Amino acid sequence: MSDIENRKLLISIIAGLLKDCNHVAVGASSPIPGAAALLAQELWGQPKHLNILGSVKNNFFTNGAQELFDCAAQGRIDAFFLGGGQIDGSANINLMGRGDYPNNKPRWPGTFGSAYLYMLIPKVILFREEHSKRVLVDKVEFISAPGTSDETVYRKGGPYGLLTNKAFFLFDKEKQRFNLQSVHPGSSLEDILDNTGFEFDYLADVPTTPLPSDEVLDVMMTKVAPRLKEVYPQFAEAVLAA
Amino acid sequence: MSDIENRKLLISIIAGLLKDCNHVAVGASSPIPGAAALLAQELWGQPKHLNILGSVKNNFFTNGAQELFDCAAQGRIDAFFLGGGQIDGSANINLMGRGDYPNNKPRWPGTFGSAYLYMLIPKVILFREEHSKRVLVDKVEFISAPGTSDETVYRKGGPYGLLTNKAFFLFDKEKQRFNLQSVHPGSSLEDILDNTGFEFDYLADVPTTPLPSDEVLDVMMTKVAPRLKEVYPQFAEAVLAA
Amino acid sequence: MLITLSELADKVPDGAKIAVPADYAGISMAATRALIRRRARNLHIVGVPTSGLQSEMLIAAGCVKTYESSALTLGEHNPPPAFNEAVLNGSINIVDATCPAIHAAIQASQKGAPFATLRGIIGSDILQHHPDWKVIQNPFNETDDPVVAIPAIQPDVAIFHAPLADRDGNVWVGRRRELINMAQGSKTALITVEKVTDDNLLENEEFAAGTLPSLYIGGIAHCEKGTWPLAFWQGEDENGDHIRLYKSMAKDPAGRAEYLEKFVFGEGSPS
Amino acid sequence: MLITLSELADKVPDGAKIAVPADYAGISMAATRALIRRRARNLHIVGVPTSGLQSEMLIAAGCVKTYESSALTLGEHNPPPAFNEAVLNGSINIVDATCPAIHAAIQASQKGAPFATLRGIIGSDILQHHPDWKVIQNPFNETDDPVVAIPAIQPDVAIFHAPLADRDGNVWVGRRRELINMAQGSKTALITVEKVTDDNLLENEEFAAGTLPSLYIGGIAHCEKGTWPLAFWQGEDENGDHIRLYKSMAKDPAGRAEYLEKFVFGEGSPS
Repeated sequence: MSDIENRKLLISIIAGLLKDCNHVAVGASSPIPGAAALLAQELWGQPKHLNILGSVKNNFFTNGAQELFDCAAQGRIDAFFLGGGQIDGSANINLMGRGDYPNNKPRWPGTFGSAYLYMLIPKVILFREEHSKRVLVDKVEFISAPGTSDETVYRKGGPYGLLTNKAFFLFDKEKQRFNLQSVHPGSSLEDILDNTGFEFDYLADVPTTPLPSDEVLDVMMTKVAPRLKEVYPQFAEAVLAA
Repeated sequence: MSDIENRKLLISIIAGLLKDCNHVAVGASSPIPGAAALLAQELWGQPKHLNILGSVKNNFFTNGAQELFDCAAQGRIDAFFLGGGQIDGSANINLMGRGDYPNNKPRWPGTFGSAYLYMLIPKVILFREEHSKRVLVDKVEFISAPGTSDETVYRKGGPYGLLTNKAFFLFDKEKQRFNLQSVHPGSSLEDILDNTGFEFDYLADVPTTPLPSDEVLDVMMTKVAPRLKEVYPQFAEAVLAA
Repeated sequence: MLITLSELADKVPDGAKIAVPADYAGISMAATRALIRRRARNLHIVGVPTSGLQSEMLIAAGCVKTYESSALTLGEHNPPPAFNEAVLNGSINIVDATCPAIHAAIQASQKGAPFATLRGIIGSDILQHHPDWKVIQNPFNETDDPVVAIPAIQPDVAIFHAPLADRDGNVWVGRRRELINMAQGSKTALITVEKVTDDNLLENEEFAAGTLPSLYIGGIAHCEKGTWPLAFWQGEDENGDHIRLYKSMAKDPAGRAEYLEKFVFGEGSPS
Repeated sequence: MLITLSELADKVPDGAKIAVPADYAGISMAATRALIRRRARNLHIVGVPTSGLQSEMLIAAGCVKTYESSALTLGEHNPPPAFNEAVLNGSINIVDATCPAIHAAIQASQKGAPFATLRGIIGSDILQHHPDWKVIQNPFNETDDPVVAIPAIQPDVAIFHAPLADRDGNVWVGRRRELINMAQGSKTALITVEKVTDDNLLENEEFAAGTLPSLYIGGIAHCEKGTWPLAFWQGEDENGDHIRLYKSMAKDPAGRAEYLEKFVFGEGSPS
């Protein structure tokens, strides 16, 4: 499976997760989630409302940079994407850095809005292409945003699942563990076990992630690529239109 | 002294109180303070910034109805005007009504922003034309906004003075009492004592309020009236241009 | 998203908490009359930060259970007869606040914050009588520093009149930012508009700066002169004669019923 | 109110707390270079809610004592070399926050409120490390309900680049409302603008809706391409080649000094 095919697969998986959403927001430097949200709109007319950071045409916020956070706190954002330099088996994410805070090495950019949005948006999809023990760790070295909270803490949102270039996991909120849902073509359960730094639940006969249909690939090329070009011209050209 | 002459006198007194201000705000239904602020601008180029509620040309707020209050809390409004159905000798004001709250008779409109602005704007000028024991009472029946506060309470603003159609008092913050400064032509110390429901300090030979000069009256007619017309056309015509 | 006035009124359930702006910001008197016609009951009005003829008429029509605001004023036409009668006989609940506290409560809801804090207010009798506010110690100050904590107010619906909507359901409110705060702080917004344009308001940066996006809006009714008999910004002037007519008729319940029959249920008003 | 760039930089004293916006909102790189030229020291930067090349360069030039924000990012050009070196050797104070808390702290200052409260954040390690925040019990809830209390941040000056000013000193910021919050929440604002118009921005209701009034502004410098080499809204594109040049030169203190000599003190930049 080529990198391009893999990315198209990721786009189609995410799109499927967004079709029950009214309003999806996509953060900075996120061409794959952005493409996925546009694909869902093209295929199902949902999400009805979409904000892609950096876009003019697909960004309706008019109340400044705080509107994303206000909107989430109002319960008006159904899905969002978070990544992390480290993600652990309890769905904690680390955007701060490796080593001891505050003198991290390396230091990553910082926590951004994750400590807030993860607590408030119902369907947060953890998305990180790299699937390795370096990223998927047993315990993050800094919790930018926690995967779970005890019941006294106000929490309307949290992790829905974790998508990498090898597999898709659902997060089981009861067990506070990831559950492997499917493995992408080209990988295997063994490959996932070898490259994941945390324990997770799985079935021995874990399904293979289905490839996007020709119809879906055609919509990516003819409908999504032209819309995504405004924000991610190189990605739209190199991946979607290829 | 005619009503018109009296009102021009009030305008000229207030204007004199505003010449050291950078930013003055004038609330609703306040033609005399509005005229005074415009007069001060015409005579001294101060206040440099002016917001007259209801005006378009003299209202620069662009952040909605909350901006007046935010601006006051930021310390960016130097002077403001408050009235009251009752004002007492401790400079407490009542905008709520007579009788027992909440079943007042009569009920007045309500407290508006007085409970906030009185605490935050350094120079609040109490202004009420009617000078009677009905209005100037010993103790208000409801404190919409207090004249004084104990020192644990955050307070950057408060009463500067009280102007009526008969006299001008300064408020002595130390003594927490009004001090009669001048009596307008046509009234007298005896008249003030007879018609004031609270005790206040005064000199036996209290000065008479000086009348506005012909030059000032001319500026009112030629410069202030045309500007005030936008908001208070009848008042501008009937009082200033007369 | 464009609906009729009566459809708009149907979206406001009995018992709803409704946020309405002050007279200078665009009052939907058209929606007010539609609410009276659908015989709305037990409304909790939040006047942001004050209200006027709109609330007076809703009280006159028996639609109101609670009035929460910083004032109810008809300006030069004061006093408001139905409101003052209701205050005196205790037939509606009154929650008296002060303007910045109403704004802060709405903005706290807009931010999803549990409560806001404000300076001022301490020493005002409204504080003792307010059912929701608390005075707390400022946790960032070691010496005595009381501050007023004001819980968020989340209305069920914000109702107002605006100059312009587009066909995608966005509404231009210009510099009346409190309307944006009210809409975002409420569960939804129902808006009457003077005009509808075929151009998308968000595609023009000048208009976008003053536009409430459709996400926050539950319905828009196209309704010219929707503020009548009140003024609208700098456009439509107040019809003072009609307000004086209301005042002259509304002195008692029978007169108010007659006014409503003629000018709300009947043909006597433009909407 | 129109002043030169160096006059503008002179209005920022050493030790000032300066608020700057995120890259998408209009960064005054022109003012940044002027601050470096005037050898500003001990600045406390508040990135609202994040910052990028602007703060990286101020750190590289030794102007910064404290960096308070939710991130410092050069986007695709990460990592920022001077910032990462300063983090590692502890040569600047870092106050790590999260975006909505920075907005809430600025908005609390804008309202003159002592502190704001926010949901979320609890469970994040930034909470333990933040020097100013406190977790308090929600006074409106009788059961356990911890909320984060965030004290107001009042910067001495907000610094940013905007599209347009008028000769009366008003500045149009369009839908970038965080710039209005920052300016009103700060003691003053110093702004560079792309263009100056002879028309008063407040006399046109479309423009007024996105205009910051002159009351809040301490100085405006007319400075075309003031965001270079960063992008400006949808107009000026980022000069990626120049940022890559910075990165290639800025690997160590000597290289950074050379960059500054050439492109800030020297003739190598448009401002």
